[in-house]
Amino acid sequence: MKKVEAIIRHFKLEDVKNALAEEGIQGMTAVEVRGFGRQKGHSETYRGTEYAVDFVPKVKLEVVCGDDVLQKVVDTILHTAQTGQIGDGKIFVSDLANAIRIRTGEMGNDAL
Amino acid sequence: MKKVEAIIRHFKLEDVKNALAEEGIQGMTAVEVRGFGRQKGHSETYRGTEYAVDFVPKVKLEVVCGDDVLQKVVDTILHTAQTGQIGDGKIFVSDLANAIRIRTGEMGNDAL
Amino acid sequence: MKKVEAIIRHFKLEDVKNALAEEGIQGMTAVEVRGFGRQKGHSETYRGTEYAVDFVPKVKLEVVCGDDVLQKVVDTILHTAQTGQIGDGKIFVSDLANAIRIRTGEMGNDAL
Amino acid sequence: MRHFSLAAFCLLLLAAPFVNAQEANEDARPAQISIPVVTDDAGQDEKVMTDDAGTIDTGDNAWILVASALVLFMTAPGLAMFYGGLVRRKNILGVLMQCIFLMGLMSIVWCLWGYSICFGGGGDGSLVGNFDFLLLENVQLGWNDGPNFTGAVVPMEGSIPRLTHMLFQGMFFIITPALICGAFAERMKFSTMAVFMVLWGTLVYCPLCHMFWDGGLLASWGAQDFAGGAVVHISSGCAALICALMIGNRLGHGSDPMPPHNLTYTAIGTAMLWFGWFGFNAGSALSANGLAASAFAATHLSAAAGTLTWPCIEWYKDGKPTVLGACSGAIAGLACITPAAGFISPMSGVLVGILAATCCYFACTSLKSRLGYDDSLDVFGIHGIGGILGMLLTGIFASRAVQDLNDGSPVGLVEGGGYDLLGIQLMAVLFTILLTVAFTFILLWILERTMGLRVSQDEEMEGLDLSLHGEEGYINLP
Amino acid sequence: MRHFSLAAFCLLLLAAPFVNAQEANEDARPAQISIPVVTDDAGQDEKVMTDDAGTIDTGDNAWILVASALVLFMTAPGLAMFYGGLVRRKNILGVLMQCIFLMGLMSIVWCLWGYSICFGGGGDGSLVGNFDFLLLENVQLGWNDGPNFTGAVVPMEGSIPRLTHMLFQGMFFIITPALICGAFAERMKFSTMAVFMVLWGTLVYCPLCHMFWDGGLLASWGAQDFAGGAVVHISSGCAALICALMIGNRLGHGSDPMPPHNLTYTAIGTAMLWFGWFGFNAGSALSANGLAASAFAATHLSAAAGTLTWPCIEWYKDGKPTVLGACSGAIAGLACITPAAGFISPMSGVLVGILAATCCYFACTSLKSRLGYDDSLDVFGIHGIGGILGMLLTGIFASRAVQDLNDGSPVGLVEGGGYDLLGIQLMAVLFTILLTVAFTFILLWILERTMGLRVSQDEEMEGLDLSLHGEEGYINLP
Amino acid sequence: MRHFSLAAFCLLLLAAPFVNAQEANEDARPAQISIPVVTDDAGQDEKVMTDDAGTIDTGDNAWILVASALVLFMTAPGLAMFYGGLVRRKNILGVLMQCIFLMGLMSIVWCLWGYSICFGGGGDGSLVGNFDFLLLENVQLGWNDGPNFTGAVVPMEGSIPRLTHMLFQGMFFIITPALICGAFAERMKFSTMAVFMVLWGTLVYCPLCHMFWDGGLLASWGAQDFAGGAVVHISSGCAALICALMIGNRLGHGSDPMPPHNLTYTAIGTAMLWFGWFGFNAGSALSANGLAASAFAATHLSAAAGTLTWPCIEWYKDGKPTVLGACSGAIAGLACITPAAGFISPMSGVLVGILAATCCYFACTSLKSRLGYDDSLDVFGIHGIGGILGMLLTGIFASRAVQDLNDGSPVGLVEGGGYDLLGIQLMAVLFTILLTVAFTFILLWILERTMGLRVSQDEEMEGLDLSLHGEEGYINLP
Ligand SMILES: Nc1ncnc2c1ncn2[C@@H]1O[C@H](COP(=O)(O)OP(=O)(O)O)[C@@H](O)[C@H]1O
Ligand SMILES: Nc1ncnc2c1ncn2[C@@H]1O[C@H](COP(=O)(O)OP(=O)(O)O)[C@@H](O)[C@H]1O
Ligand SMILES: Nc1ncnc2c1ncn2[C@@H]1O[C@H](COP(=O)(O)OP(=O)(O)O)[C@@H](O)[C@H]1O
Repeated sequence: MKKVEAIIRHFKLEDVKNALAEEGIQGMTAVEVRGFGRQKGHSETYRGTEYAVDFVPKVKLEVVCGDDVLQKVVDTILHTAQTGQIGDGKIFVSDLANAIRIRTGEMGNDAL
Repeated sequence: MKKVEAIIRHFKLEDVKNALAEEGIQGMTAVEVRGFGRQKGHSETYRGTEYAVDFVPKVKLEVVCGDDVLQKVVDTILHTAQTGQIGDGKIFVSDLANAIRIRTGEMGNDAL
Repeated sequence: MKKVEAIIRHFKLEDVKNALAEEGIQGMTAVEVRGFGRQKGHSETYRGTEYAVDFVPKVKLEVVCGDDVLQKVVDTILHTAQTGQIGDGKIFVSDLANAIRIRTGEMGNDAL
Repeated sequence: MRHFSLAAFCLLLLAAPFVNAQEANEDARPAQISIPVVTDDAGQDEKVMTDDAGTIDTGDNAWILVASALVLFMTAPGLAMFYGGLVRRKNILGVLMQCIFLMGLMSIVWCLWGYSICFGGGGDGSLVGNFDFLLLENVQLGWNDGPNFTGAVVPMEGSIPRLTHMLFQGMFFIITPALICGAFAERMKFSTMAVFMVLWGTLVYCPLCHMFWDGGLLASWGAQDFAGGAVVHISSGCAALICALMIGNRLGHGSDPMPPHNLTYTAIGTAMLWFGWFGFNAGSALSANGLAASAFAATHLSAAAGTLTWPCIEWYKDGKPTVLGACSGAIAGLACITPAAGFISPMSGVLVGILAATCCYFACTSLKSRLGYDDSLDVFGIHGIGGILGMLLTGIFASRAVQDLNDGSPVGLVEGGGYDLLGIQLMAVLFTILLTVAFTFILLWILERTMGLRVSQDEEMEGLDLSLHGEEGYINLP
Repeated sequence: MRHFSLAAFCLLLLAAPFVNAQEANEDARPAQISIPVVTDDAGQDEKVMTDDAGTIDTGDNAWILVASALVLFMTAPGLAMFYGGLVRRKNILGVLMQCIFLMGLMSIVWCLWGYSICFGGGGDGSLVGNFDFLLLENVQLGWNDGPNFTGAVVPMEGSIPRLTHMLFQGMFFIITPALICGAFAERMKFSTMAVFMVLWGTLVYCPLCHMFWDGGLLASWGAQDFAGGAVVHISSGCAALICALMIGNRLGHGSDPMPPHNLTYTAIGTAMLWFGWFGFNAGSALSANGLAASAFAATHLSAAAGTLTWPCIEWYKDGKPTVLGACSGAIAGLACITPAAGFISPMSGVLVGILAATCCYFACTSLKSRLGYDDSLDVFGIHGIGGILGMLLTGIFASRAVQDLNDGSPVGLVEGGGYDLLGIQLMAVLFTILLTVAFTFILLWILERTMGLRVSQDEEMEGLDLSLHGEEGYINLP
Repeated sequence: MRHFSLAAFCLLLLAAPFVNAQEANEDARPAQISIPVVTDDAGQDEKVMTDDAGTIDTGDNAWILVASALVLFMTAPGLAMFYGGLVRRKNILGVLMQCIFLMGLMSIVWCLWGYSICFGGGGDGSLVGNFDFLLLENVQLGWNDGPNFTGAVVPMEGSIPRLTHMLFQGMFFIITPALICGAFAERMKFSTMAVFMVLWGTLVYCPLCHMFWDGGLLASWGAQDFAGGAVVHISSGCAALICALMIGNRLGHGSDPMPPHNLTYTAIGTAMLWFGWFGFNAGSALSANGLAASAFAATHLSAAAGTLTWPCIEWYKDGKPTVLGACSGAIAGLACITPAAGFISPMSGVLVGILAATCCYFACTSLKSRLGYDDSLDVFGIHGIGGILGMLLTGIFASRAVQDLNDGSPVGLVEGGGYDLLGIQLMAVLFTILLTVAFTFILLWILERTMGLRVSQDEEMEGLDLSLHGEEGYINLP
């Protein structure tokens, strides 16, 4: 099993979610994050004091999936979340030892 | 060492935390997340425009623990967070290479 | 590739970010979290009803980096985020299978 | 489907004037003549346009109109923010909806029959008013086609149009039920709440209001309630207690933490209530005279003293003065001075505020936790206790300098007027409590068995915002 | 650089009085003598200090000053919170900025030329006022060095100083443009918005205001608009519709969810609007008389009825009454009663509120979604429709008891006055719509080709807060 | 334990009237007779009830009561939201608490001794008032048992009860200290703040107030301060500067970002301040006359001009007009017009607003960053500079048409009155600055050595909400 963590632009969340759902992904979890990267933040000025906001708001989408669908998931995110502009975000993939559905206690792929 | 990530219902957080603490777990980290899954969201209507909220608020609890107590941690969460209704959430377990306590620089299990 | 997750104090975020940036780290992601640990929370009293807040606000900083710079990243965080008081937080290191830059599709270390 | 009972009820309610309003207009003409205080209904040529300049004191009218607006301002945004900040985030809209919906509902009830039952007159010692003012008949401007005078007539109440009086009093009819909402916050069924408030307003508020303020029973005893210590605060506070007891505690009460989700709202709401309360209390002079100024000052000083006292007690006992303490103290001081504002001197208001904050502090902390009921936002602890205390302190501090109730003899206990007034006030308090408790209990008992008082467990868990109203308070999506 | 056009324009605007103000002061002296209503300009010794106690009715003046403050309160915080809560978080400051900046901008326009074009007089049937009041000449207090009288003179408007009248009416000149902002929320260029509003205010608002309220064309037809059903609500509502059509839908409209980011603000804003509306409508009596009380009551009851009706329709249709529904109903009721408040009796206000909420409900839900335009915050659906309905209902419910428009004969359709008034009202409505639509279209057409109406896609996506103002609304860093 | 000093102090303060209030009531009787303006104290039969209708102008009284409420509204919610939005989230309750607690504390000080020291009279050129009004003696309604008249007497101040005057002025006594809180936001010890404010109010505010407004020293020079440019704004602004310098910068000032945590609050607060400022300035006419209207208009136009100017400067310099800029400009315009409102014509108010926003802009940006002090919320930059500028502009723009200060001769520089007034104003400004700086410095010097000014580093880091008050502003748990 794999955990895919995709840091994407806010306004892409709905699109990505829908695309993944269409691909048969039944669950995912989103978190509000702030990202620092090549995409520069902005600077705000409050009564003359400039304040550089290096972190820009992003969403991190976590999808746990079987190894078989990993490629599909990554491709789907890649396509849907891309705008081609700096700041589109990253996809991080890592191994997962186990997944359990709390409701039923099911384990592994069944839990997803 | 293992990292246990449990996506649970909001109102279960206190219970789970207390149960884990009773089991001797001394630290954990909670994040507000929004989950998409079998548990359907709801639809809100604002002046006739319906707006489907597919993401439901959840809490993700992250507990890093030694391999020895993993089972206990998982079981505790499983029992305490369960309501038997769709949407109880998931537990994801993954390997952790290392843990360091910033205050002291201690590593591994000592850091927890 | 490694994923470094550092749970640190809020007011250390800017320092840590700057220190990491100086070390050549080009990206990172921050999340607001609430931590439970040795550092006790506080209790608030609302009209006589005491309410123990066991979770204290923290920031989780996620940095994905190549294996070569891991040590540098960990050390930097360790030094910058340390105050020596209980509650400085933890650094968790785990393996990452892959990283992809959404904008370009680049993989692995190139994606960072 | 299952809320249909109320939906139907509401529509019915709304439809009523559709049928009657024109009748009212028709009927109004002959009836108007019998109004004792019409403006210039003699000594004028026929076909004169409304000219009320002679009798309306524009200063008084301006003041009471403003005061009416201020009292409405108390319910929302004032109380709405005050209460809204105290609940959990998932129930914030539930609270706001109760306040705003009640602003609509109670106003309609008021113009249909409420004002008449309260202020219709009825003679010395009567229990309710008569029906002279149903549908605002004899209240709204009328047209007179009589032999002596043809033209518009403005029914008067003292130096202000009766319409102004109706408006001002109508705002009290909104905030009193809204106050009760604090007791069953986060768990009450919305439909039942609406029906309960219509009935409670009619059966509890209106009689009390009449008995105190329209020459009814309690007035004939000599009981004094300047701006609603009994009519508004004791009644809502006691009703709240009964509500809390009958609807039961919130799920997780006592075990789960339920801290206020937004104390900034509570603090802002407090300031707005304080601001609006000037209309409430000083407006109750029904004139922009010296009495209004005195009531205004007493109100302000009592609030100020309360604001200091509560957090100082906390400071002494727990080591930290809290914002919620300061806010609670202010409201306690304001509730407590309400019945007294126009009878006692401003400096006595300082004492009232200190006593109010002290008593309410202990009611909200020791008493409540000992008894274990879940009066969620402390309506009883603050308004009930504050109102009772204020009614009694009126008997103690009342001064003939402010209102000469005794033909020049001393009035309150302190200035040497003896225990008379205090005794009457005590009786009036007991009467108010009894009446309120009895009717509230009966109403809730019936409603529990018919509509049900409480939302389902799932709905309560999900929060009223989503389960009852299908909306969220804060949506931080981009 | 590309905003320079407006920057320059604004600075110019601001510089104008610098040049002219002193002239005005100079010129004012001789001109002042010709003002018909100066205070005590005869029968006094020379060198008398301003003594206006004889003519100013302090009660009226107090009331209208308060009403002016209340109407300003409607724009911000009222409307600012109401609208601000409805947009997405990234645009909240954009909304607040529009409201607050317009408070500045329109006030300056008003004192420079707006008031004069509106209320400068101009004779029966005129289209705009003349320039007697430019730069507040003959409005501000003046100094008279004439042969009969030396001293300060207070230009009067009835029983209040003309300054008070100018202030009160000036607040309407702020909120009307601010209302339009709801149509193009989340995507309008700020500089264009500012220029558009100055032009729109001058070319649409001022003539309409003059024609209805300063003895102009529509007044000479006999059209009645008590507090701005046409002047404020139809004009802003129709302008909003044209704006929404010409600027186009928001990116993602129809596909992306765009729920209100903070309904608590919307609810609080609604209550504040309700509160302020008392100044708006009851203040329009320009006196603290019985008419003011009647307008106040009609306003309150219409709002109340609207607050009940809209959520009850939702309840019946969708199963849940919503907070936004209650708020929308209140605003619909308030907008609709605006033209009628001082002509119909309060009980008729209940009916007006019910009809308003019903019609606006369908306009905002069925109609809008069918036609597909993105009037983002439903300015047309609520203010446009509400205003039109209210103007017509005035013809139906107007009662001689409230204002005796017909020398003692019945006025509105219901009390037997026939279709006359209704017909005139219909004509006036059509005239208002036509004029507004035409001018708004022309202005936007020109501005689109010169300054551009809309921010870039990137800016819209980033949100106006950051892209236009370089700030964020909520920063939750520690 | 370590806060015990204040706790004790506060309780003592609160206990004081307990002991004295009754005495006051007793003493009041004989003293009351000597009040020059008692109502109808002759020509009436014995045992007459309070009848003040003859002398109180209800319109004036209504207006000043409303104005009092408005000025309180300025402190909270107005200033509380304005300031609260500007701090970091962890200190929001600290700000709200200061405002609300001061509403309590200063009001009590005011009724005990403040009003007397300010307005007790004392003869031409006096520095403080005498003690005639201690504990509101001769201010509250009194009872007269004299030979000619038995009944209640209403001490008067012009056409309004002295109680109304006391209330109105008392609200200024609250907001002035509250303004200072912006300077030491996010780091001041709460107990020290409370003690400091009591002392500062007594030793700085009261004498200044007396010297300007109760025929004291500065009044005898001929210095003019209509509504508090010096008394309120220069005093608070300069005190703020000293506070900022003596308490030192916030931890991380200059290095860590400290953006406003909630600009929506700041914007809403601004609008509320604007609204309340009408009471502040126009209420200072102490009557609902033409002067009130003129002051109201000048206030509004100055605020409007400031609202435009500040963001336009930003637009020109930095490319983006900001919301905080518009808000700051509005407040600068309002602070600056305060001393001038009742002396200059409304059109001059436009110029005042432009100049105010321009000067304050540079004070808050260039000046402050160059000097490096941490006047956290720019109290000096806006209120100090604005107040000084306004006092001087009064000397320039004052017009006899508004207030005929010179028996019919021109007054201000512009209308040809020469440099006289300007010179006096300058002297008064210097005097105010000196007095304020000296006393503020001494007080803080002492308090630093006794109670300590600043919270500990840990407390500051944790935020005042938790460390001082044990509460959080926003709790978003379910
Ligand atoms: N090394 C990293 N570790 C964790 N998150 C990262 C890392 N690099 C980038 N990110 C996240 O990805 C986001 C986009 O990265 P950025 O460099 O701005 O653009 P791009 O991916 O298009 O080059 C950042 O805002 C940050 O949240
Ligand atoms: N594949 C997944 N990856 C990440 N998170 C998931 C995944 N599936 C479910 N979740 C999380 O678990 C929560 C509960 O899942 P859901 O399918 O609604 O109920 P259940 O676990 O009872 O079947 C979701 O809201 C989501 O946050
Ligand atoms: N086992 C754990 N798993 C996940 N997070 C943890 C764990 N232990 C501690 N943390 C996080 O680290 C933070 C600091 O830990 P704490 O025990 O308070 O201090 P210290 O690290 O100095 O001993 C906690 O608030 C929590 O967020």
